[in-house]
Amino acid sequence: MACTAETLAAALRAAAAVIAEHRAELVDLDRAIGDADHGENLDRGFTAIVSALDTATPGTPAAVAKLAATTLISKVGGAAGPLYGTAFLRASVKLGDAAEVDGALLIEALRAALEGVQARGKAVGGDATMVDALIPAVSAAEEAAGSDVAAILAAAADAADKGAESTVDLVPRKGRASYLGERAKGHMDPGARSTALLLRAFAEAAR
Amino acid sequence: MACTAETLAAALRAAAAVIAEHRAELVDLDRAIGDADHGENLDRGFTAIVSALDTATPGTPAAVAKLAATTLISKVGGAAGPLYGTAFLRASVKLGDAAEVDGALLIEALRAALEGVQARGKAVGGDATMVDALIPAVSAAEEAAGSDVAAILAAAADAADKGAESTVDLVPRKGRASYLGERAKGHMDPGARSTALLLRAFAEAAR
Amino acid sequence: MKKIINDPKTVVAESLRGLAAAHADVLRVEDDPAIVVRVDAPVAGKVAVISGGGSGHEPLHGGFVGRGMLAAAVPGAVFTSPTPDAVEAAVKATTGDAGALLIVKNYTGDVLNFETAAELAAAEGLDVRSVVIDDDVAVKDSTYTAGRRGVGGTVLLEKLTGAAAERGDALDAVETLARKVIGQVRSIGVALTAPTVPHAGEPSFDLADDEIEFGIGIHGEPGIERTAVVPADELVARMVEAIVTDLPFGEGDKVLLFTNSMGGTPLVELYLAHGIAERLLAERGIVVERRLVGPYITSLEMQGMSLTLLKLDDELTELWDAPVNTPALRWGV
Amino acid sequence: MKKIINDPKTVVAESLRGLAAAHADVLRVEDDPAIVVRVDAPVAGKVAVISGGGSGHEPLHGGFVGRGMLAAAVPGAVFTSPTPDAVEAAVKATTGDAGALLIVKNYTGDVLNFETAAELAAAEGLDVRSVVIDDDVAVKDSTYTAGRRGVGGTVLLEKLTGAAAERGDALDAVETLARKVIGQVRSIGVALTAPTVPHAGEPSFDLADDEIEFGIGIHGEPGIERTAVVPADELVARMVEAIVTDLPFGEGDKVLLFTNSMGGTPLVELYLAHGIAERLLAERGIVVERRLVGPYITSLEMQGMSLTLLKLDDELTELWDAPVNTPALRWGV
Ligand SMILES: Nc1ncnc2c1ncn2[C@@H]1O[C@H](COP(=O)(O)OP(=O)(O)O)[C@@H](O)[C@H]1O
Ligand SMILES: Nc1ncnc2c1ncn2[C@@H]1O[C@H](COP(=O)(O)OP(=O)(O)O)[C@@H](O)[C@H]1O
Ligand SMILES: [Mg+2]
Ligand SMILES: [Mg+2]
Ligand SMILES: [Mg+2]
Ligand SMILES: [Mg+2]
Repeated sequence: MACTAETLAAALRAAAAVIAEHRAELVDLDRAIGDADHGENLDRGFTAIVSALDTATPGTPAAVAKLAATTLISKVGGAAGPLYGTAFLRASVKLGDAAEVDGALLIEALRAALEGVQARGKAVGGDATMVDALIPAVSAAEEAAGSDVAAILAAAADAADKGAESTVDLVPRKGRASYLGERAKGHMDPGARSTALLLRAFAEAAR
Repeated sequence: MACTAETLAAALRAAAAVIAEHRAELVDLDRAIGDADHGENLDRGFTAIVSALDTATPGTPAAVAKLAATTLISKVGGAAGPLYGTAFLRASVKLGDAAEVDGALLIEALRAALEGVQARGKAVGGDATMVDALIPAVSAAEEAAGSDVAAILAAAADAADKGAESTVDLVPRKGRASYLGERAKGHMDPGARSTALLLRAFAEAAR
Repeated sequence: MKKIINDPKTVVAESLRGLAAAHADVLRVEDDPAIVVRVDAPVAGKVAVISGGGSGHEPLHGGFVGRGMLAAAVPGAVFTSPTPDAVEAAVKATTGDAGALLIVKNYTGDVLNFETAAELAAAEGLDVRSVVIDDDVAVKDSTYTAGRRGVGGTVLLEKLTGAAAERGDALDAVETLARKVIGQVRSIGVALTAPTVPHAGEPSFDLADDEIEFGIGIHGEPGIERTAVVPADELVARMVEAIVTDLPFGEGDKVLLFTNSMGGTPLVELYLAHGIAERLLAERGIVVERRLVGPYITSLEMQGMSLTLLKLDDELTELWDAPVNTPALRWGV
Repeated sequence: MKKIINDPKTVVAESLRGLAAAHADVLRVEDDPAIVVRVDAPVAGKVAVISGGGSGHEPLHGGFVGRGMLAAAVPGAVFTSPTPDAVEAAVKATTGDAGALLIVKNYTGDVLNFETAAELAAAEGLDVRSVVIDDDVAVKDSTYTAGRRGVGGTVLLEKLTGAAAERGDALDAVETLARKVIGQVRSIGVALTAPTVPHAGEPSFDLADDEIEFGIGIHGEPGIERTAVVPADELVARMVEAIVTDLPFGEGDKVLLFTNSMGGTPLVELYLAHGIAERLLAERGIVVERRLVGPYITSLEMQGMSLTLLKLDDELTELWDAPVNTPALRWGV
């Protein structure tokens, strides 16, 4: 199975539901080491994506991703808005005018998303950010090259879960959690957690 | 035994110790239905009386009472400062230039103190104020006429205790507690309690 | 109890030291008894408007000392009326031939202590008048109580009489103005949390997380009614209703709306409440011509707010707009 | 959680409505995206100084919009940087040929969103510069962190650059001034309690009744160190030490001392702390020439305070004294 504009839109709706469901959890993670808004921010953004998809029907996967990108950029704010917005924007560029996204193109798009986040946020692996979920996710996707979209996303989601878990023991060096230094240890990074949630939602939608 | 300038000064010192000891209790009573300062106010005032007595040695009971009055007026503030100040002032006037206060004069002085408080504060019995301790105290003192100073004060203190107790069931109509109306029921008036404490301290000192 | 203090007994004196250091261009603080005095006092030929009361309501009153408002403020201990000799000292430091007006908030302690002070000052040949402000509609009339409390209206009264004194009005006129203002200003307050008096060390009352006190004063006394937390729309509607029906204020009335924080309520909430009050008054045809929004008469760190409405006419509006230069209110200079 | 609100989702919009109603003579609020704009914007021939950030820090930034300070403020959701299109809307509403200066507090979100906005505005042919303020000495340098946070110094920076823009300085000069100010302003904050973000509903951190957070920011993040409650003398001494040794500030330096309440700390405590800071600086031979005391950059209802020191010279002093007419800072008009 490959991914079309319609299936990507459906995946985004599914992701919005997951974010809404985990809103309080993400707020709580951010409350511990940040400013208690990550869940609220993403919920606002993905709710807006759903609204946007209700009124527009972009014709290509790239156009859907771009709609998500611009909506996130204009509705989320904070650090997560520009970062996730850039991720979707770079992915959209990579998707070009393909009508269907196959496994190979998906992997390229994921890699582009990661590079976009790193270009904007300057975080590297180990800084305890969403990048710590994205890096292993992209690697796992690349290792699953040749599989179908669903399998690639499942591999990425599994790796993202572990990556998010790994932030618990890290001393953050980027974003708001970095102010806490050693005191942030023992807490999962909210952005890494939301990245894992999003990839899991996409993987489930692709099954 | 009659009361001299010296014994009155000693009684005031004893009263100061009692007020200090009950500072928190009086604050708590006032916290419930007022503004949580009665104990602090009286403690400040009686501490100042002790300081004043350390530097001055008034020659007559009236002069001692007047020193207490002016100190309370200039150090206490709030409602209790002017009211207790007036009580001591009127008592002092009544004591005249007597070198010793006997039972009869004491009763007159107590009556004058009560009248002073009522003239200033316009409270009548049943308004749930210090007047509800003073009225029965003065009546009891008058009933004990013919007894010595110690016995008169003991009778007054006993009656004041009961009077203070009676304020628990009243709806206050004067002072800060009156704002609460029915909600003030179930609480003892802090000024009635302090009046009872002071009379008890004087009675003990006179034994 | 957590506070930025050294010792409950020295809070007021130390705080006044900071006030003096911060605003030496406008006021000075004299010690023993502690009073806050306009830096250029006494001002020849002008009535001295003086107020005071327990501390813990800052910026009231010390923050309103300066040109166009108070000549002096007399701070008592926290929530405790100052003593007569302190009031008298303030009168002496600021009052000349033009005389002085004492603004007394209606609390037994304040009334008694200021009364004595006025007598003392009169005995020295000074022309001193007193007015008692009692604008709190939460309190039943004085058959059952010590009478209505002086709350938010005090801030407006101090500004308006201060402006009248500054433009040179005689004492009779300033006193008449004060009585007029008192006659047409009304307030109501609510609390979400209790203040903690420093020497008491514990909150003045206990409120559950879903309760508020309606009709509170500014001294940590509980309100007239404990109710459930309600949305801001409903809360402000109740407050507006209580005030508007009291005077009453009616269609076409021009008013000053004063939305006041009790200390701990932040501006984001206060402006939200203010916006609701503006809307509700507009719905009733009451015309808000001037407004004041902020923490101006507080109760330590208590969360809550009060609303005050003053009926305006051209004279009051002009006096409100007149220049004022104090730590807490400043415009036109 | 107890707040005077209707719904966490509408807090900011409703609060802005109240701000607009209260200060219609000075500013207006535009919706969707929400921005606060000087009532007379765009002002021909003058640089537009614009700032913004998450809400919950009131009066920052909306309360500083007006003549002599900000041309516009861009309020995000509570504690959330506004989006680029909101910033762009503010630029478009206020910026003419003289260009605009964006004042960005150093937080990842603010930097990223304002960066994008500046690019968007530049693409439309507008001359827009950005400066990033990072005055919080509590944060270690950016090898280990997102860099020092922008805190109290922001208020001073907005006033000074706003005054420069008002007197007609060109964009180059206003930008140079901004960088100079950022180079010589330092701050530190402490918290006694945590704020509660409306949509979170619970305090951002838990503090025991005998604990304080030293080195906090303004978003409810815990501080760099949790310590026991200490007397104000000791607390302020630690704060002064942290600031003074950082720049460093030394004997003979002329400074502006800004003693700021985090929202829930009342003035009586704030002035007390201010007085201590004045004394400690005097002991070090540092000359306090100007001061600002009050809640100007807050963190919702959080109890706590911050100290900010700015090294002054004649130019900065003149700009500080220049007239300003905003809801929260007003003098000379
Ligand atoms: N420089 C960065 N690079 C990558 N991710 C970052 C960076 N800074 C922050 N993040 C991510 O953003 C998340 C916080 O997002 P959010 O709470 O919405 O924004 P804010 O920190 O502005 O409140 C963090 O948990 C982290 O994963
Ligand atoms: N009008 C009055 N007449 C007599 N006693 C009064 C009156 N008003 C108040 N009191 C007494 O004063 C007490 C309160 O004193 P205090 O707490 O020191 O003053 P404040 O009420 O000003 O804080 C009350 O408990 C009551 O006994
Ligand atoms: Mg966050
Ligand atoms: Mg009391
Ligand atoms: Mg009192
Ligand atoms: Mg945020």
